[in-house]
This record gives sequence, structure tokens and C-alpha cells, in this order.
Amino acid sequence: MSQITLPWIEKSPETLSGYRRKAILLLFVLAVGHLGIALVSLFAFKPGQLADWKIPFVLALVLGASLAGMAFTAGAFGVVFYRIIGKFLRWSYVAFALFLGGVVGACLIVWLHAEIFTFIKGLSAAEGEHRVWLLAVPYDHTVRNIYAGLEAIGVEVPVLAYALWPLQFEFIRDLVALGGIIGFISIIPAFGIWWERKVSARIQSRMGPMRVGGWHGWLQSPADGLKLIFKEDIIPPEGDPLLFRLAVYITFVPPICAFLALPFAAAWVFRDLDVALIFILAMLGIEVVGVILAGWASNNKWAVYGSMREACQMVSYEIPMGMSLLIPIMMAGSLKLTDIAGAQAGGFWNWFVFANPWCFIAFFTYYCAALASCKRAPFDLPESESELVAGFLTEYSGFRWSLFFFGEYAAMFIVAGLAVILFLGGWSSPIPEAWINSFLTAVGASPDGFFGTLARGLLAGGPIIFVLKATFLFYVQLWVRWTLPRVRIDQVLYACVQVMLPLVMVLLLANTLWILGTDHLQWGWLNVIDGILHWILVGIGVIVALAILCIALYGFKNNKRLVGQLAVVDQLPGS
Amino acid sequence: MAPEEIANILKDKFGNKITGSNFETAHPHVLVEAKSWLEVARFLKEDPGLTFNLLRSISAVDMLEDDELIAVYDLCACRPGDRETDMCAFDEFCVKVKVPRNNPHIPSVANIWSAADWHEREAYDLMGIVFDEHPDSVMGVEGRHPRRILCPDDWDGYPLRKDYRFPMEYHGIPAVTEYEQTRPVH
Amino acid sequence: MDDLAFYIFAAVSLLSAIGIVASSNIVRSAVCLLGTLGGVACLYFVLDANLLAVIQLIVYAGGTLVLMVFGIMLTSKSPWVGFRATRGQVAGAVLVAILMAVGISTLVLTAEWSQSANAPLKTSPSVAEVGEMLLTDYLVPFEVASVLLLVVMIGAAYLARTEK
Amino acid sequence: MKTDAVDIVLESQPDINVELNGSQIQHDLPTEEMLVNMGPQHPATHGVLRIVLRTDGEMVLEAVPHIGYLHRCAEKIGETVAPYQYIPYTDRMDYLAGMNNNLGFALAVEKLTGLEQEISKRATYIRIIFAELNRIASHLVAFGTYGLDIGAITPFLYAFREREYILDLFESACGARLTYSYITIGGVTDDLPDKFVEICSEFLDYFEPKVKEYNNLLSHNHIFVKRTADIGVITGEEALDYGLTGPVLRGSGVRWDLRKVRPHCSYDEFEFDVPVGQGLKGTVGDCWDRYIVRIQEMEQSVKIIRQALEKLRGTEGQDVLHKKGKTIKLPDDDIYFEIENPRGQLGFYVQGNGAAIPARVKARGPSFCNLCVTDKVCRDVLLADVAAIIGSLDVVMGEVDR
Repeated sequence: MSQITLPWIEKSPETLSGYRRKAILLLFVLAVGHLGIALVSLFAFKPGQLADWKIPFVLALVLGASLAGMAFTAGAFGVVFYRIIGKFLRWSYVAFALFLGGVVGACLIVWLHAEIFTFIKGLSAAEGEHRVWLLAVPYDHTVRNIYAGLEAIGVEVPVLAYALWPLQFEFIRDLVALGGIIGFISIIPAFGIWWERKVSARIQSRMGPMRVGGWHGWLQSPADGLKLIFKEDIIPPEGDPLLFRLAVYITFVPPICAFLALPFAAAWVFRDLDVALIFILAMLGIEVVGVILAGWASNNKWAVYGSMREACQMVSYEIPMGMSLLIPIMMAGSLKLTDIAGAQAGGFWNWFVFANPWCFIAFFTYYCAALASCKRAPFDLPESESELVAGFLTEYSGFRWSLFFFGEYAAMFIVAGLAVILFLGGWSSPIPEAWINSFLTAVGASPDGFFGTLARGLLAGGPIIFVLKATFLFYVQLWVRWTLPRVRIDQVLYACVQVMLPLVMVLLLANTLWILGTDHLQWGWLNVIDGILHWILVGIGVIVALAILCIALYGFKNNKRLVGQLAVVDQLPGS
Repeated sequence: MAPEEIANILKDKFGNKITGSNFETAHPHVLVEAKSWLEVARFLKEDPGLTFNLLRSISAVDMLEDDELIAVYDLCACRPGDRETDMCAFDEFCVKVKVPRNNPHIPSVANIWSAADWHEREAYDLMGIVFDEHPDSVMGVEGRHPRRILCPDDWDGYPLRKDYRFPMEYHGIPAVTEYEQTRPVH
Repeated sequence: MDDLAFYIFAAVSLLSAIGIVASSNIVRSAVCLLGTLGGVACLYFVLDANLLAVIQLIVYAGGTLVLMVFGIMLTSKSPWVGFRATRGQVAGAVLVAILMAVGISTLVLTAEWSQSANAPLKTSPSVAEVGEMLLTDYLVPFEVASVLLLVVMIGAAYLARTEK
Repeated sequence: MKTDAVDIVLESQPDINVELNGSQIQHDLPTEEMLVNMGPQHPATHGVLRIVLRTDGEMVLEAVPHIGYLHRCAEKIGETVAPYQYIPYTDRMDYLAGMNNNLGFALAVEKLTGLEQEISKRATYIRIIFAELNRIASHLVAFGTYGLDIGAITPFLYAFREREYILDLFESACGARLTYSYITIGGVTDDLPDKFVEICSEFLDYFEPKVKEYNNLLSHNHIFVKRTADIGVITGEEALDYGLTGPVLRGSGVRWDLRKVRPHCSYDEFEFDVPVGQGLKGTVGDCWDRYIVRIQEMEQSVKIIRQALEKLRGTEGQDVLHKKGKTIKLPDDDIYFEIENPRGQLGFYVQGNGAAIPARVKARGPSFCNLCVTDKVCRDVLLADVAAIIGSLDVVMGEVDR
């Protein structure tokens, strides 16, 4: 057994600090050099000196140099202050801060692109005159125009003009928005996996990950990802290597595509498709193809079992899922998700889930079917570890394996988000905006002032509310998974074909007739019954919410007792 | 029921097919000759007075100095009580069947007690007693024998026999360390 | 930009279409088919026909899925088992291909393209319009299609039933 | 699908394709059967059990267990060491119930040599306490892993949380947490540590309500009941025929427990019930019955331990280890002795020839006998049911292969 020796391990401490000093010096020199290049190239070219077609290259140089400079600076700081950074990481609640910051940041990026375009348009003095072609793309605003506009409002910063110039192209703005979405999607699995491990640990009276990153192991997911990247990449030689590789992407990309049509709030959506709902369903459907390919290309019997189960389950559960979704669509009269969510604004009693009994039941049928189509427990048959080893994932390892989980967690968030938009009022707050306004006025704050706007942004609805609601439904998926045993394949199909499908059909028919009676024919007696049932359902909703809150508080207060410490166990001589 | 009574019942029924008995021991038993063991076994199981319905164990013993192998059948009678809540009644009995070492053949009782299936396979595998008409038999060099259960199918010899020598290698895999190869095998 | 997208997606569709024919493995063919159909769906997106594109995805993705399942179930030996066409099958395929080529070229050549190129396209119909048209002007074809699907479902259920 | 391992199976064990006389499913389409190798590395087989399944889609037509992957020549070793030296080897048979294995072998040897009359009362009660504690620990593992087999992961952690305390108790008494060698020929190796009685009774107070928690969490869970009720039904006669013992036999409704019907180790002084399967959720003898019998037995064990702790009160100062334990010579005689292990009846056949070393030691592991029913029960069931059935038999491969 040969031992791996690292050169700096054998050195004396003095030499080690010498190495460190050299590294710091090198990093600082590189950082200063790159930042210098960036600054020089920016200030060397005043607006008007440079031909427009050269701008992209200059920008690339500037951007690259400054990014590299920043990276080197950060590296140098890391080397110098590693102890302090470690302490900071250990003592802070960085995980939640990062998650929330990431959510807000990603949302902002998605949303800003529209605002910036309006801003640039406002800046440009001579709009439409300079239709010059660059890279076969027409553009309206030259840097000189933008700089003139900036000068007009008193901002004489040439750098800003350069930075704003590319944002007039829709393509560039879409790229920025895509960056935001992909950032958000990569936060979801990282946070979701860590959170699932913490939730499961809590349910099982354990601690879960506690080491990596200090506070409750919040860096566990990145650490796992790093480990998975370095693991051996195994491709079964008897399988089909091409499809084996392709399957990962077919599973991983569609859920990300689905995010393009998922609105986080009224304007916070990449593309507000009028067929957004069907688009998302189609994307979730394509994901299955990847799973089947994965099973097939592995050339493993367990994997084929897993993918066949997935095919069975997905094909049958898409029907009740789609049919449950028809009910809120019918209520809103649109397939556009922003319209559907907009129709439920103004207090939680307007949410479709409480609208009538049919919608109420449809919410649960949708959620069950969504669990099944996301292959989450108790419907996790395609990868049921006690029967099929790991199902279609049996032969996968390393980073490919983790990409499947990226897809799975993204899909989990999407079905939760869909449920929120269609049944739980989307991004609208449970409290009507008017109440918040009057409350703000009552406490003496202006609704349009800084704090007033902040309060309204947080409470009166928006992407944060949406993400919180979706995260709660995401949490319910975890909760169910760690509580229930797994059903059997025949029971899964029985539940779909013999129970859920007839039920959903009845719901659909009943809801149609109900809407006909209440909205179109205006039958008075039916409207009275509708009102009574509506408030009963609202009452049920309130009671359930309060019950969950009480249980959570009880668990929080009786922390120790839930863990079940045996008081005397430390007195045993052996322990 | 005391073992003597059971032995008397058997002797009345089968006469000199019961070749001996010993009750002055920690393990009272009767000896049955190999070729009539099947009918004795069936009687033990099906006689309404005996109903030994639970075959607990078949222990194979190698008596090297007597040049014989013994199969020890430990039986147990589990008779349900009169009422649902009553414990079952317990009764135990032991039968030994002796066979010569060079040609050990005993009729299989796996059709009487299904439990005997794996026990007989184990006894064949480790001690080399051939149970004729065993339901899970394969064709070997010296005729049909039960399939091996713990050792691989192509294993040589019967490890629990007193004169067994551990093989030096198995399919090219050295089965003993170099130290053990040079040491005299006890 | 749209032109670029068009060429990319058209290339994807065509290359996948060649892949369907060229591959001797049924599952690989199915994957190529998925590529073709997906490419066509993307072309619809480029043309702003969102509903059509989405329907294409949801219907044909499901269709490909079922095809793949059948492929696996009927040739469940190994990913490397391929199939070879007999001479008669090749001849039939060539005949069908020639007929289709002739038909499509005739259509393309005789169509009045100039009209649609000059006149601005009507903005793509919204889902609501499509729905209204289906339930008013095209009610009969719509219902006929529904009845056909119902018949197919009953027939499939009958075929799949275990003989007792 | 091409898999080399199964091809080898086909060549070396031709009888796997034996025609079944049992129910043949009528097909309207010709389907192909597939051989699937479940194990020796498979999460549901609890170790290195290998089951070759002949499947038609999700249906399992035949399941043939193959064992021997953990064969460690325990019986051959028994012919080379003295009985007290063999005690550690018994630990490693059923490694989840080491105390009971120690007890079984110690009792067999003591009975053979006539030492059993000279064991002090205190040693006997200590033995009973530890055997019953280990029964609880073993059933906890059975309960937890059965949840895992059905797909519920949380009960496993609950079970291990409680088992940890039992292991702490064991560790305080003998220093080991898995392979104890605590109960030995002539008694137990050491007297109880200080305050053991108090801590043990505190543990029992803590543990008793937990059983209700398990029932709420798993036993009466609708999905769990649907997965286990009416699955893998073994009738009482079949169970006896196949030589099944322990909770598997009692799950089939046979009221049979060696601690009651032929008490060893002065179990006759104790008051406890023998739970049997009653078919509450389905048929008598299904997986659920076998499972619930284990849960109920844990409660009974708590009852026994409480009484034993009570009886321990007047016995302080008695010698817990007989001096002759290590120097004993075995007479020219043999014995077969069984005790009630958590998994069933553990029997030891010991033959002496006048020397200190036995001429033959044979262990009859309950798991070995319980496993042989797999072939019979796993016919025409679904793939997921195989996991449920194997789990409900609760086999420990260390004991099957010895």
C-alpha cells in the first residue's frame, strides 16, 4: 500500500507559512492586474470613441478581467482570513439567508429585465434612428445615445452606458433572466435535499447533517455534490452508453423548461404563455421518457422493472391529474396561470380550494396524483429501494445520479407551485390588501412610504408569498414520504383507475353543473347552498391551518420530550 | 408421554425393525434400521396417539471408530389444546438411524415432514448422508443425491466428516494461507 | 434571431428523422422520433403557435413513451438487439416514400405562397378562440373524433382483457 | 436482458425450471418469463440471502432461496474447542440475539453434564433478564427492518432509538454491544453492575408506552395493513409441517412457546401470555399476524423482566458463575436441547466422548428452518410481496448459514 504524500504536509510550519505568504502575494498581484486591465479598458474608451461593433469585445474583456480580479481578490481574502471566515460560517444562520437571498435574487433578475428595457427606452433620445445591424441583430440605442440620456438625468458615468448597452437586446435580457431561473433551480435541490434530510431527521428523532459548514450542516448539499462529481463515472458496458448518457438530460432538462412558464407573481414570469398549464404538464410528461430510457439503457433487470413501473404509473396518473386541474381552469375560464391566480386575489376565502366542495376534493386528488407522477412516497415504486434495489437508478453513479435528483426536486417544486397557483391563490396573500393598507394607516405609516411598500410587498402578495406557499406544499411531500409505507404496484393502479378516475370525473361533471347553476342560470337556492358550503369549507381550512400550527408549536416547545431522552442512561457504568 | 411408552408402541408395531433403544441417557432415543425408517416416520407422524408433526432437527454425526454415520431425528408433537386459549401440548422423541460410512443411504422423509427438506440437504452437504428420493435431488457421480445447500454445488467431500481434509485450492483460489499449507493438518 | 432558431430546430428535426430510419435499434429510433417531434414543436413555438406546439409535445411525448414501452417489451433481450428489414419491406417502404414525396412536392409547388408572404399573419389565435371554434363551427368533427377515441378505448380494453 | 449471473444459475441448477403444478395463469398473449436474481446483495434480503425469482412481469411464479454465502464452519469449529470457548461462536450465529444463543448452548451443555442443578437462582434470573432484553432488542430490529421492507423508513429509526438503551444496558453488564458472551457455561460471567436494577426498571417504564407508538405509527397504518394482510398466508398445519417455530408459528395461530410448554431456565415461575396471530386484519397466518405477534411479545418480555427484577431482590451475594464451567468434561453421551429464541426454537445437539472437547456440535437455527418455507409461500405473488414475506419471516443470515 503506497501512501500518498503531499509536498506541503512534510514541510515544517515555517515553510508552510512561507507557502501561504507566497500564495497570498500571487493572488493579490493577479487581482490587482486584472482589475487594472478592466479599469484601464473602461476609462480608455469614452462613448463615441469606439465603433459600436467593437463594444461587445471590449465588454467581454472588461467583464472577464473584472470577474477574474474579483475571484482572485476573494481567494486572497479566503487564504488570509480563513479562520475568521470559518468562524463566521459556523456562527451564522447562513443557510436560510442564502436560500431566501437566492430566492429574492433570482426573482429580481427574472423581473428586472423588463424594467431595465423600459429604463433604456426612456434614456434614449433618438429612438429608432440608428437601426444598425450587429451580429445580424438590429439595435436601436447606441452607447452615445444612452450616455446622452444618462447625462440628461445627471448620471455622468460612462461605464454605466457600456453596461446598459447590451441589455436592449431581448436575447441578452432573456439570457440574464435564464441565469436567474437556473440559479433558482439550483437552489431548490440543494436546499431541498438538505431540508429533506433535516426534516426526516426531525421526524425520526435524529439530528441529520450537522458537520459541514457549521450551523446544522447547511453546506451538506454542496459537499455532497462535490463528492458526487469526484466519484467514479460508471457506464455499464453491456448497456447502451449513448442512451445511458442521454437519459439524464431528458430527465433533467424538462422540469427546468417548465420553470420558464411558471409565474412567481403577476409580472415575475419568464414567458407568460396562454397555454402555460398544458406546457408545464407536457414538460412533466417528457421527464418520464428519460426515466424509461435510463432503465432500458442500464441493461439491468431491476432498472427495467423500475422504468416499467414509472411508465405505468405516469401514464395512468396523468389523467386524474389533468382532470383535477380542469376544475380550477373552469372556475377561472383561462389556461393562463397568471389569470387563474389573479382570479383568486383578495383574502384566503377567495381561493379556489374553498370555492365549492368539488374544488376542495379536486385539490386533494390533484395533490395525490402529483405525488404519484413525481414518484414521491408513498408512490415511489420506480426507485423503491427495498424491492428494486434502486429501480432505474441502479446503475447510475456520481454526478449523473445526482442530476436525476435535480430533476426530481425541481419537479416537486413545480407540482407544488401549480397546486398553489391553481387552488391556493397563487402569490396573493391570505389577508386582503385593503386590510393591510388600513392597518398601516391606523399605525400611522403611509402605505406608499418605504416601510409601507415593504410591508405591502411582503404581506400583500408577491413572489415571496408564492415561494413560501409552494415550499409548504413541498414540505408536505417530505412529511408524507417519511411517515407512510409504500403501496404496491397493483394498489397504485387500482387507486388510479378504480378510485381516482371515477371520482375526478364525477367532480368535473358536478363542478360544471354547479357553475352552470350558480353563475349562469343564477338559481337563488343553489347560490344560498353554495354560500353556506363555501363558508363551511373556509372554516375547515382555518381549523386545519390552526391545527398544523398548534402541532408545530407543540413539537417546538416539547423538543426534548419528542427526542425521548432517557434520564438515567448516562449513569450506566458502560456508557 | 414418556419415551419408553412411545418406544413400546413402536416395538409392538414394527417388531425388529426397531433395532435398539437407550433411555438411560440425557437424550432418550430408539434406533431404527435405515430401510424401514420411512414407514416408521409415517407412523410417528400420522398415528393419532403420537402425532409427531414437528421435525425439529436432523443432526448427522460421524462415528469414525464405529465406521458408521448416524442421523439423529429430533421430533416434537404439538397437539392443540381443547380451547382456543389453551397452550399446545408438548411431547418430544428422538430416533437415530445408523448407516455404514462407505454407503450411507437413508430414505428421505421430506414428503412426510417438509421441514426435512433443508435438513437433509444440509446433512448431505456437510456429512455426506444420501437421502434417497429427496424431492430436490440432482444427479451426481455416484447416483442421485440431495442438492448441496451451504457449500457450492461442485464442492469436493463432506466437511464435517472426521477424516475430511480441507482442499488446498478451489477453482484456482488458494483456500489456505501459506502458513497453513506448511503446517501439518490435524 | 427567429431565422437562426428556425434553422437550428429544422436541423434537429431532420437529423433525428434520419436517425429514425438509420438506427436498427427500436428504442434508439423512438428517441430519435422524440427528437423530431420535439423539433417540430419548437418550430411551432417559433411561429407563435403555442397551443399547437404544446399539444404536439403532450400528445407525441406520450405517444413516444408508449412506443418505447412496446419496444422494450417486445424486444426485451438487450439494447444491442437490432432488427433487419426484409427485401419486401424495403420495397414497400420505398414505394410509400416515393408516393409521399410526390404528393408533398405537388402540394408545395402548387400552393400560393406569395399571398401569405405579403399579407401580415393574423396574430395567433388564443386558446379561448380555439376552444370556441371547436365547440361551435367544428363541433361535428370534434365529436366524431371523440367517439372514435372512445371506440378505440373500448376496443383496447376488450383486447387487453384476460380470457377466462 | 443478458445477465451473466443468471445464465450461470441456469446451467448449474437446472431444476429451477421445474414445471409448477400450481396455478397456471391464463394468458391471452404469450409472455416470456424472466429469471431475476434477488440478492445476495439486495436491500430486502437482510444480508446475503439470494433468491432466484422466476417472474412474469411483476408476478413472481417461483422463488428459490440459495444460501451459504455466510457459511463460517461454526459446527466444525465446535469440534475443536471446549464448550466455554465455543460461547463466542454462538454469538455470531444469530447476531441480533447473542444472549439467547449463549443461553441455548450453555443450557445444552449444562444439561448434558448435569451442571444445571448447581446454577444459582441469581444467575438464572440474570439469564432470564438478559435473554428477554435481547428478545426485545431483536424484535425491535425485526419491527424496524420490516417497516423498511414495506417502505416506511421512520419506524426503523424509532426501533433503533430504543434498542440503543438496551445495548447500553448490555454494555454496562458485559462491555459488549453485539457479541456478548455474557451467559456462559455455569452461569453468567459477571454479576450485575451497580444500580442496574433501577436503571433497567426505568427503561421498562420508558419502553412500555413506546409500543403503543409503534402501533400507531405502523401496525394500524392503512397502507401497511393493505401491504401485509392476506399476504403470505401460512396455516398452522403448514407451519408445523415446515418446522417453523417462534413468532412465525405463533403468527399462524398455534399457541406454542417453549417457555410455556416445556419451560427451561425456570420460566415456569413467571406470569406471561403467549400472543398468537388471530387474523385481525386478514387471514390467520398472514404477514401482519407474524408482525403483530412480535410487537405483542415485546410487551410480554417487559412483563417477564419486571418479575425477574423483583425476584432478584433476595438473591444478592449468590455466586453467579459456577467454578466447574471452564473445566468441565463432557460425558460419553449426547443431547439435543432447544430454547425459545426471538426467531424461534434454537436447538443445540452436543455429543461428548469423555473429553473436554465435544465430538459433535450441531446448531439448529430457527432462521434456517423458517426460511425453507419461502419456496412455498412466494408463489404467484407480486414482486413487492416477496420483500414483505421475507421480512415477515425475519431471518438472520448468520444463523441460516452458520
